[in-house]
Amino acid sequence: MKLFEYEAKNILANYGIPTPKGELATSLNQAREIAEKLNPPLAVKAQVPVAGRGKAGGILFADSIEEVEKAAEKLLNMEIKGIPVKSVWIEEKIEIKKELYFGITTDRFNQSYVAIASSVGGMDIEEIAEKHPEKIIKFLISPKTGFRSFHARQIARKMGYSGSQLNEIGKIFERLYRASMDYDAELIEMNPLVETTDGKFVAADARIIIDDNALFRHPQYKKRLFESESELSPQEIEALKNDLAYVKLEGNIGVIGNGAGLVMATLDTIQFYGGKPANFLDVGGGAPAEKIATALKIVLSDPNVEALFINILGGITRCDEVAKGILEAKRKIGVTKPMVIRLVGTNEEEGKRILTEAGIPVLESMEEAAEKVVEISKKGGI
Amino acid sequence: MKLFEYEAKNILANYGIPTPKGELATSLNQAREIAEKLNPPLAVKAQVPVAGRGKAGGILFADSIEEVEKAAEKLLNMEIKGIPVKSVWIEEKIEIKKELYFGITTDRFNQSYVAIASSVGGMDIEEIAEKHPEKIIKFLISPKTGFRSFHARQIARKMGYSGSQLNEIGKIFERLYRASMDYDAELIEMNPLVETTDGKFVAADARIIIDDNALFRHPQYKKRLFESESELSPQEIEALKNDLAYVKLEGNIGVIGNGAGLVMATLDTIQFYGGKPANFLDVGGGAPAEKIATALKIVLSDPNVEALFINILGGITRCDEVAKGILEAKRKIGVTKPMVIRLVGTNEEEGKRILTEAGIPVLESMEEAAEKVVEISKKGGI
Amino acid sequence: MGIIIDENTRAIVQGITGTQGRFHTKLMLEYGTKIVAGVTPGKGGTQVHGIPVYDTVEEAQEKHSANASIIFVPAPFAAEAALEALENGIKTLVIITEHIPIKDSIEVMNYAKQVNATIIGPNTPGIITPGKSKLGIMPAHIFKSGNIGMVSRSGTLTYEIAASLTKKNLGQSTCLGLGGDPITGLNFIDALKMFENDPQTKAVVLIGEIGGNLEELTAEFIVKEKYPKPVVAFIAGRSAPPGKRMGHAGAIVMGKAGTAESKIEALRKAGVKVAEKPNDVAKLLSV
Amino acid sequence: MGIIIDENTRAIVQGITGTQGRFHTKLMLEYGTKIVAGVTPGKGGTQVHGIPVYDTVEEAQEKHSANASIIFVPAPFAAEAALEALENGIKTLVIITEHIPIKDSIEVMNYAKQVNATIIGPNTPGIITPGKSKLGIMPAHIFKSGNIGMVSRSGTLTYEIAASLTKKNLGQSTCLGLGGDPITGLNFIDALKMFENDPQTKAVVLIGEIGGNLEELTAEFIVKEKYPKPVVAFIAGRSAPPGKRMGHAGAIVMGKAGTAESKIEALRKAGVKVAEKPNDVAKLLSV
Repeated sequence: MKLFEYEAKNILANYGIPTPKGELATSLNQAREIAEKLNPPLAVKAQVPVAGRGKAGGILFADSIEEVEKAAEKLLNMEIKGIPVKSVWIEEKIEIKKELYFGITTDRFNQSYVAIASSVGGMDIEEIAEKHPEKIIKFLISPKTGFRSFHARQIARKMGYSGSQLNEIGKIFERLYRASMDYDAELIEMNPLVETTDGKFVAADARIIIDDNALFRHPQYKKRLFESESELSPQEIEALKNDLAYVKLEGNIGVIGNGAGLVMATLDTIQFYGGKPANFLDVGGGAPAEKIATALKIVLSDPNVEALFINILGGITRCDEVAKGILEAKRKIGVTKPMVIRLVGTNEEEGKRILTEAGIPVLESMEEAAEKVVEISKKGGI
Repeated sequence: MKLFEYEAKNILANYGIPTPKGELATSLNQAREIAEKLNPPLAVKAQVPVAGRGKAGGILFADSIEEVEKAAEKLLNMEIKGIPVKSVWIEEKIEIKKELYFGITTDRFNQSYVAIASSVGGMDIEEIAEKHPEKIIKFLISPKTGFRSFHARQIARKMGYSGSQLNEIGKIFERLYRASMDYDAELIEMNPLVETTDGKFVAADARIIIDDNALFRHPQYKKRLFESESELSPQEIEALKNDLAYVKLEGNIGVIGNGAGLVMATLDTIQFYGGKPANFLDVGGGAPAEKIATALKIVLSDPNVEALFINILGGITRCDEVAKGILEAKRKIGVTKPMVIRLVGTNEEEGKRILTEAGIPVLESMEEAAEKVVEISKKGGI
Repeated sequence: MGIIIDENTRAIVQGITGTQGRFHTKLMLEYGTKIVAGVTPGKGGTQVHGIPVYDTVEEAQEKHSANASIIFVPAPFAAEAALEALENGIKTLVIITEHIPIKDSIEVMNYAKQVNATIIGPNTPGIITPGKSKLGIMPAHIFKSGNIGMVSRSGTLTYEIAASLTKKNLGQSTCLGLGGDPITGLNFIDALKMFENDPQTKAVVLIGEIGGNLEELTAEFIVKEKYPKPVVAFIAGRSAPPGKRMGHAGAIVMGKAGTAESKIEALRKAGVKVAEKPNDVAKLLSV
Repeated sequence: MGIIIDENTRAIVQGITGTQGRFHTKLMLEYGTKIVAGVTPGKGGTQVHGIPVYDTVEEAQEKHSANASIIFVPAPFAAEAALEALENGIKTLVIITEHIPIKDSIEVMNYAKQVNATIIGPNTPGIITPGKSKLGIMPAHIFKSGNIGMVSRSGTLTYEIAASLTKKNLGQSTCLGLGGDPITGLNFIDALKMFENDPQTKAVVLIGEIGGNLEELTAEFIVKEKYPKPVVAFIAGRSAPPGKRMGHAGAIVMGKAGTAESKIEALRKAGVKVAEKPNDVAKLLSV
């Protein structure tokens, strides 16, 4: 779950990491009041949980209260990557001597957290990483000791710092790690972390993504998970609420399957035969009938869908439950689009019996089924 | 630093450990108000930071508001082991089926924390431990994993619990461990931990001693360290404030030395020669002149002192600083009692020179010096 | 032979009293897996399908000396369950549970390394050595003993491919799912090394998917170690739109890795045959 | 010979720029100890008594490859300093700092066990192998090379006894202080084992004090292992009033141990000669 910049900055500030002085505004009035308290020049930054905001014009600068109002008005009426801006963060501009980068994320291969640092930060950090990998410091964090103050200083030294600057930036790294652990962050980063003209360090921008699987330990965020995901389509929100993995795509074949890999392979196979999937929907393992019915409802609520492909290979998922779910959906929402169903695995016989008795044919081969649904979709779903 | 029972119970409650419903009263009015809110029978418990309060009559029981008032009045006018009772904790009595014990402390030899549990708890737990060691479960906590929920359940099983009781008491153990780590407890214990007649568990009494060396991480307690140590003599408080280790004894020879072992051996040697030490005072390592002067002031403020023995063997402590401190004390407070000074080690020559020039003789042998000071003390300090 | 589990595997089931634990214990018993005990805190003294249930792994071990465990415990408690098994001497763990917090998984994997234990999962369908033992939730009838080793990042896609191999009479030595959670125990390279040392295994099927850089690292390994057995791969996600990467840090850690193209290219360069569709795997094995 | 440190010991000083670090670096250099570098975060690039100072142990190690460290870092940061040294390959640590929180010390000792490092202290005067090397704050002139091993829980009391031995021409192989903090690295038993293997050491002096049960456990060890070298002990605190014990748990862990009587009795039963006064140790050694 992505936190907003203002949330991330407030967390960093609570851990003693210097951040620019600033406040959040959701209205022009508030923006003015905040601007009166701060020293210009100010930055006005759209609060949206997506990256690339700067390049999309979501950050404006202002030298006066009037300019702040103008900037806030502009941003609060703006959409960034389809997401309406509901609040702006107004903060004092900092005198930048140098832009640095520091972040912590997971390293799957090494089964640990990894700290990434660079003495060249800012918007183009990925590009730098690619062209000048020697400028990037990767520090694997041993789960035995965690990330300690001396690790932070080792990194600071490799970034070229010494003396009191080494201690100061080291403290910032260490505190960021503590915030990262306490908040179960799967990503935490300061980009840029700014070295100011007077040699201090300030986290000019901050980003935190909380591990969704750990949200049960952070009820304050879990609560607003659905509220804040304003970038999601109605189908995606509905899926999220029902613990289904749904991604909208551009085609006309609705797809439901169990297991991300199988669903992906289903999309690949549809594409192989020249068809276009309308979505990715993984019901996960062991879905009961109701969940299958909900999945059908979500997929069919997309008006582009002209045919449906249900591809189930039951392991922990039981074919009889899937069959019951399909019938339930038919009964409740009245499925009118053609369906191609492929059903094998746990309780396969019972599942097939239920569907066959209800007059719904069932296939056994995924390729055959994919070919068939593509054919139907090309005829416009008839 | 010992916490009061009410502080310990509030901490436990914050960690979700069941404790009897109760509140703290410092006056009769308060006691009445609290009694009105609670369901009798009630227990009224003197809040003093010493063990053995129960046997000293510091716990009374009451069946009515009037009895609570009477009990509070009695306790608030009482001293326990020389400490005036300034507050009482009033709580609902619990229906005891069985008294258990659970605590966590350090195991020096194994360099780890150790959990101690017994299905026979209460006031005589030490006696039980001695006579029936098989009733005591000692569980070494591995620093690699800490104390986990399954360790708690392993202990619960060995205490004879199963089913939902095993889970419930296991949770209590685990939570106590978390409290213990978060508060840097060198001892945390529930004695008794009560199994109630309806099969639940309640921490009927709780004790927490915070590691003094970790108080810098717990400023809320560090602040009131001096205020609350009401059991200490004025000399002991003064010593604590000046980071000196002082223990008052019954004799007439004031002792100052550096290093606990050396000071103890000094006391032993004084006793060996038939003298009686008035105190233990360790100035610690590397004491500067002012600290030595303060030490002298503290020792001399005890009216029983008739002679002084300063025994310094300088390592990290510098003899010249000690000499300067002695002169400073002489100048400022005017030392009139006879002093025997033994001074060897780091910067010994300079120290001796300073004292000798000021007309104060210095000895080199501890035994000789001890013999001499005992002799002086027996003449009544003349 | 086969790898990790065989007829000598004696397993406990942690979380045996839950719906999934109970259901799959039955299926595993039916398959012939030696399930010797179950553990669910608070349910000690009961039985599930005739298998005794204990409150702690410690007690189960005192009485049954198992050498493996399969974990169905809910995510918030699964890491504790894994640590409990490891601390009580169990060296093979299959963690079925999905959605375990990253921080918890990292702790488990680190502890497992220290005690030289093998962890499959979390969020895995498990492992099966056909005809000998199954510690997992896969439908058993689609597998058949033979000499193809299978290792996969995906659950159901593995069944898809295993079934198609079985249909063409290409039996399997051992099939295992690495697990779909962000942090898992075994990876492709570990599995390839084990299959290399297994005389029964003549070829390996590797089933990857988009995201992460495990497939690319595996391709590097195959080249560097001159991996001696034939490897056939399928990578799911060719049709996926470019994924969202996890911040700058994620992008830096991954570099260009992560897309199906990147993985397929790396594997092909390493001499691995990569199938276009799941069903094509069998064909490529037969060549 | 002697134990733990000798002329091949190459040490860094952590916290070299503080008053104590600076002062004792000078004394150690004068004694002939090979101090190769100092570390104080933020003071890298400076020098102390001609010794280069670095910001991190990592950098000091890159340039000087030390094999020991002596730590003068203030208590809140001392455990971090110890971990830094251990992680950078240093296997002998002398922690002079006193009052380190118990929780921190436990972590350090656990890590040291994992990497097979030797820790002396915290709150120790250090260690000296007379004539060869000194990593500590003890006044050097009271020691003299010879064949008595000394191990002590007390700082200044060690000097007292060492000086009296030296005066009677009883030189020392190595003298070390275990440290006065609640949790320390080496204990009496570890030291006795090392002295047993040191051909230079002919007899051992053990200086204990009231509190804890280390002396009692050591007595058990001497009996059980039939310790082959003569041991003479002094226990401080005979005149101490009965101490306050740490709660019920402390009492249970300790049993009856902890008083001077308990310790003296246990040691005497184990065949150890126990001195009445510090000065009597020399006499008992000469017998």
